Amino acid sequence: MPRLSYTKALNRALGDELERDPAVCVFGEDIGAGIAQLTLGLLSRFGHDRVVDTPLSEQAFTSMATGAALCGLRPVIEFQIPSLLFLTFEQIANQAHKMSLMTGGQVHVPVTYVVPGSGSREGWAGQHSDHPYSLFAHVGVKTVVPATPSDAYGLLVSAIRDEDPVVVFAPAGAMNVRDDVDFAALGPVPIGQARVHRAGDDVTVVALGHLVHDALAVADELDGEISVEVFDPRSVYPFDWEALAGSVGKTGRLVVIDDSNRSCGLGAEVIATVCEEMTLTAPPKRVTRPDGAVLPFALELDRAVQPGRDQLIAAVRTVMK
Amino acid sequence: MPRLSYTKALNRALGDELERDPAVCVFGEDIGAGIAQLTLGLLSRFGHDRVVDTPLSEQAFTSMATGAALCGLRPVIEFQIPSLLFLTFEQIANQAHKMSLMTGGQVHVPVTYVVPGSGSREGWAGQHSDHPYSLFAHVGVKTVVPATPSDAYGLLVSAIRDEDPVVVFAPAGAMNVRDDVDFAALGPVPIGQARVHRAGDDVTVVALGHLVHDALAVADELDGEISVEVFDPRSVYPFDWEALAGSVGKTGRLVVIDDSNRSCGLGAEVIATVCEEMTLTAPPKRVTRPDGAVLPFALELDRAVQPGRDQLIAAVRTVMK
Amino acid sequence: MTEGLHTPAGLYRRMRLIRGFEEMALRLVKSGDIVGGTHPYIGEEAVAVGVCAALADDDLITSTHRGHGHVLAKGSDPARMLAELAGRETGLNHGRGGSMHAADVSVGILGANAIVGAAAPIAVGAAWAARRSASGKVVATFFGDGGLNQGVLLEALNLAGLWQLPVLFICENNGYATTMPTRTGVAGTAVGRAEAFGIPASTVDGMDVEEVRDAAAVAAALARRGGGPSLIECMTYRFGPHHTMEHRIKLSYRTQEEIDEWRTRDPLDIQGRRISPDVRDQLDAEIGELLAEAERFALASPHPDPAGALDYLYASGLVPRGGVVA
Amino acid sequence: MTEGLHTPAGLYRRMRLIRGFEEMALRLVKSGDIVGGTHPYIGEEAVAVGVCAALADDDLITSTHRGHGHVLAKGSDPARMLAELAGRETGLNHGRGGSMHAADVSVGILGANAIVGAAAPIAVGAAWAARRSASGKVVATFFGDGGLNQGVLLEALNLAGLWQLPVLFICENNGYATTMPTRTGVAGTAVGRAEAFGIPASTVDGMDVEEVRDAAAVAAALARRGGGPSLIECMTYRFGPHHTMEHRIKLSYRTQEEIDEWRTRDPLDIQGRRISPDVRDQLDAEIGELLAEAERFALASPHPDPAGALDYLYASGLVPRGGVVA
Ligand SMILES: Cc1ncc(C[n+]2csc(CCOP(=O)(O)OP(=O)(O)O)c2C)c(N)n1
Ligand SMILES: Cc1ncc(C[n+]2csc(CCOP(=O)(O)OP(=O)(O)O)c2C)c(N)n1
Ligand SMILES: [Mg+2]
Ligand SMILES: [Mg+2]
Repeated sequence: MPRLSYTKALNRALGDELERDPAVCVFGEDIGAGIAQLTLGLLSRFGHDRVVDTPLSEQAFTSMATGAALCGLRPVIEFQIPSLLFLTFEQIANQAHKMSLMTGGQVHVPVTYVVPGSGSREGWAGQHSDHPYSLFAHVGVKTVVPATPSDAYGLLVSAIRDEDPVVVFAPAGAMNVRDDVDFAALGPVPIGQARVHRAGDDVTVVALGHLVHDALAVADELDGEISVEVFDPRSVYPFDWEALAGSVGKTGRLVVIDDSNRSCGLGAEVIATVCEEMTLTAPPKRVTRPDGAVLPFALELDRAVQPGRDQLIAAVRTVMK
Repeated sequence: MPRLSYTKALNRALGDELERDPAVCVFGEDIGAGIAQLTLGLLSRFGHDRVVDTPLSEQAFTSMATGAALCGLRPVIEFQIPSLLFLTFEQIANQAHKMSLMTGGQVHVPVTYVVPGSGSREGWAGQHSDHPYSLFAHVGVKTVVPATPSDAYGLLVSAIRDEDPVVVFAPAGAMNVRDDVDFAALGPVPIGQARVHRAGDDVTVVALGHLVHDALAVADELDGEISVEVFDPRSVYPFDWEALAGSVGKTGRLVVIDDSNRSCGLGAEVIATVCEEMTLTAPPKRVTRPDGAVLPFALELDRAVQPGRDQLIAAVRTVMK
Repeated sequence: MTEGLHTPAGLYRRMRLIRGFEEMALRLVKSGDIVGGTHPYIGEEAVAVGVCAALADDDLITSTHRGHGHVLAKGSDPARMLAELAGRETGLNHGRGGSMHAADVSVGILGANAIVGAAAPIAVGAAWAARRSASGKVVATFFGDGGLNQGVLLEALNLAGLWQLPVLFICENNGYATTMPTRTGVAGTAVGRAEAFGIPASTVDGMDVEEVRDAAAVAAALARRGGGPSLIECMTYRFGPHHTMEHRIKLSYRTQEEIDEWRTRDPLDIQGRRISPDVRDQLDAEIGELLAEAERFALASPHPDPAGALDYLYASGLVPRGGVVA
Repeated sequence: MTEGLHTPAGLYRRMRLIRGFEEMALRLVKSGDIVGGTHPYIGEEAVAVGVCAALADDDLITSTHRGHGHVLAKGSDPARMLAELAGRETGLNHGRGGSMHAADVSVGILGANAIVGAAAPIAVGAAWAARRSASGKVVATFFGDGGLNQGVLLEALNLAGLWQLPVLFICENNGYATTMPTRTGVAGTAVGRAEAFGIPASTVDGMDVEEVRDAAAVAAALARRGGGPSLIECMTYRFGPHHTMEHRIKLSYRTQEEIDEWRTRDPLDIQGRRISPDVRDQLDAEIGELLAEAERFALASPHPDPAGALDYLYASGLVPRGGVVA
């Protein structure tokens, strides 16, 4: 089977959707040149009416996408860096997200926001290393964080076809992942549907994005000693609680590894919901970024702040005690 | 003892700090006129150099406060509506919050952001009814939500004196609260220190801001049947985990009532931390706004989306089963 | 041209409708039938009506926190509009929007925005879509003098200027952003700002509906033939408070003389003088009846069912988890 | 006037320092000693040095993602600057900031900002504080042509214009925002934008350090005597890539001819011609040694201890919870 990289998968998904639906268009900085690779080759294929290089006015072009969506288009926005989601939080959380309810259903806003290279890029420091997906889960904007090339393809396609705003985080740490892929089988992956990458009996490890690969490595490492189920929600919001109940119902133990800041992050939500509604045989554990984390520049500091395999192993061992 | 209203307490705290420290200054819209009451009378007392009416440029004046803070001032910003925190999320979360670490401690940013009238104001609809304190807990900006006049006084004073950025939410639902107050005893309330409003043995109810008063009413109502401890963290971040451990260690049961959206809100964090680190004798419960909530305009809908007493009573009864 | 706004009498009638509607709303705020208050448009009617008179029925607008005038000028049903303000299921937004968000997409209103300046880039996006589909539609976006200081609005001017999009930026300069006089908030001028982005701009008497209409017609024609955006600054005045809650606190940001002075230039009188007294009386009576009927309709309409509080939250039909999970 | 920038030779020397530093940084990016890459300032040296030459030592600046030139021009120690880029504990920011945030508050640099346009309002706030304390300080804020399109920067122009604050808005127009030519991103002009906010503005040859300095001196004098802000658009060019990672993908947003053309106007040569060849050689040699020493210092410096990863996060000393709580 051919190998497909995560980056190419996103590029292919976007190209396929532009091809399929003339309402799809793309806004972003330097997307004509395709410097983030997401849009490579798309300007020459689809032209300036579909692939629009924007000035550095993220707030205006984010709401511009909303306006275009109100008129029947399905815009996709590329943000060069994750913290541009802070800059445009008003436009996404307070405008695009709220319009359907506030108008009593008169309009909807099918816009997709993609961040190729979310989380740490190693050495990009405090303002370029955020992973703010939990913020969108909190305000209730649909949010996906694919871990593999086929999920990247499928979730981007679903995001574009969705009638509501959707944020797609493509973690920098996953963008070099390659997979054997049957191109004919590539297709939409439903938003809100989890994926169990590896079945296990002893403990459920919830992991997202690039951390899925760390969780899989840890599961391998612990193989024989502890049987780890690697549960990838794929969507942060809506979350596939039903599937998680199935997994936790089997294992009775839970560890979440989450590249958010600790307080009020996805890890908190997963543990809270499980503890309210499901039954565990041992206290759960989170492995996250610290509270209030700002990623320091120096590599050893940058890494020290991110959740990692050793911490995950320790957490899994603790819940197994 | 004299009665002090919540609003007057905030106004008094700000006046006292302006009086005490010439570095304190205030920026905001219509603050000369004092239309939000927070700044009533302060312009005439302190002049245009200390109380600055700003144009509708929230992003610029928020970072302007950062710049002034870097030069030794201690600016206070008033935001007329809670969703202006979305608009200025970049300036607070990505600029003010990060500067100290990013400069390796060369600077600090003692700015206070106050929202008089956070949460629902009843009938102000989707874009004026947010209660986004959990967002700031997630990014790690210090955040307080006082419930009473003396706490409003004391927490605003502490926020202004703090060396870091602090967001102060003054819930619309608490601003009419009045208290008997010994003016001489008014003083700073440490950020990060909880307050037990009512001791109890059976269940800890964590409540914040205006919901403290609902929790107290519920505790009254259940008196004789169930002994409810009303635990008010006062600060969302940093959270007083030690005090909570004391309370939960006694009661063994936990309900959180939280005016945030459910997913990744304060309620989730409280439950997650308790379940990881403390011991409960029954599964905990949250009473929150729904996932992704946007407050609809009509009063019966607005109220239906907010956490309330009946739900709290039901939750307390459930954890007591 | 928006239906009903072809004649001097038609212009007068629509302004009278807005005036009467706003007075009725004030009354219903006092009686408690409208919760949360309103930002009255009284005094500024010529702006909304003048601009909409220059638009075609299928042209688009975006509105503001002070939006009732825009919504009625563009042709929404006053009865459903009032039902919206009263939070009824029959309201334009099924009671979900209220005063600051009442909008009627079916007549080309792409929402009313409670965040100052926020609608401008939405209008730019709609204009981009219109240009792309060669629909010939133009988009008018209303905002106040205070909105001139919002970064996103200035960014929107740049995009519209750069791409020559069919947008009419309508600045309702009523002299104040709440309590702040325009001159203490705006360095330079509205016109100068637009021109800095390559956008032709002019200032008109916002109390004269025909003058507003004529300027808007020129701008709309320019936009429609691909000539790009314009900005029109309409000098106007709100006769009443910023918001109905303003009286709760003693404010002295403007003098009684100033208010009286502007009241001598009431847009209804300016236009009223252009039609015969008989016609004027007849129109006033007509509007009176129409509004009485609107009030009956609105107040007799059912309140929404709390069980549907989160209806319309997700267009895809996603049902959010409730705030309590049993 | 910033120390060392009083003479033609001083100006040349500082530009040579920046050039040499940037070339060294490129080498260290290749070698892996600098992680994350840099935004080279090569070609734009005259802007930073010219502006800082017009500032007093205790005047303030804010810097950008392409900030090395500003930081060195204002007088930071190149050795500690390089140590910062190499992520060492001896760095200006103790290795916490890196290329995009390296700053030295002790010489008046209020941070380098990785978010385009974000520093402008910070500078305005510093200028407000300076005016309030009657310190006589002025604040220069650097930004690119791309920054002209950020709403917050436009808002900052309004505040500075309105309140007549002592700010120098220095627009480094290097023709591109990454791959976007200025003319396709900016409707109107930089100068026109400033003027729209009542701010006097001019365009200067950003390759000629003395021309930049003279314009900045006029602006600084105006600001210092209470005459308010100015904007100076410096026409310049980056000889290298937007970022050192640019080569990873084939880009063709500018032609080799254009680059060659601008290289004939190398700011070092323009200023170099104003001093004797002997002096120039001597300065070049001096800088070479100084940079070699800086490199030795930086690369011999210790890496930060991972245990201190969250040091400095809270000035109050709050210790955040870790990512794993045992
Ligand atoms: C971005 C933003 N800032 C502040 C507010 C609060 N607010 C509502 S209306 C208003 C004044 C608006 O003035 P202007 O734009 O001139 O419109 P006008 O009310 O005069 O019609 C303010 C400050 C808001 N809704 N949005
Ligand atoms: C607000 C924002 N948008 C996008 C980026 C990503 N980015 C970094 S530099 C840059 C181009 C900046 O162009 P300009 O302002 O002209 O400065 P130059 O790089 O040319 O010096 C972009 C798009 C950013 N850092 N901040
Ligand atoms: Mg106004
Ligand atoms: Mg540039």
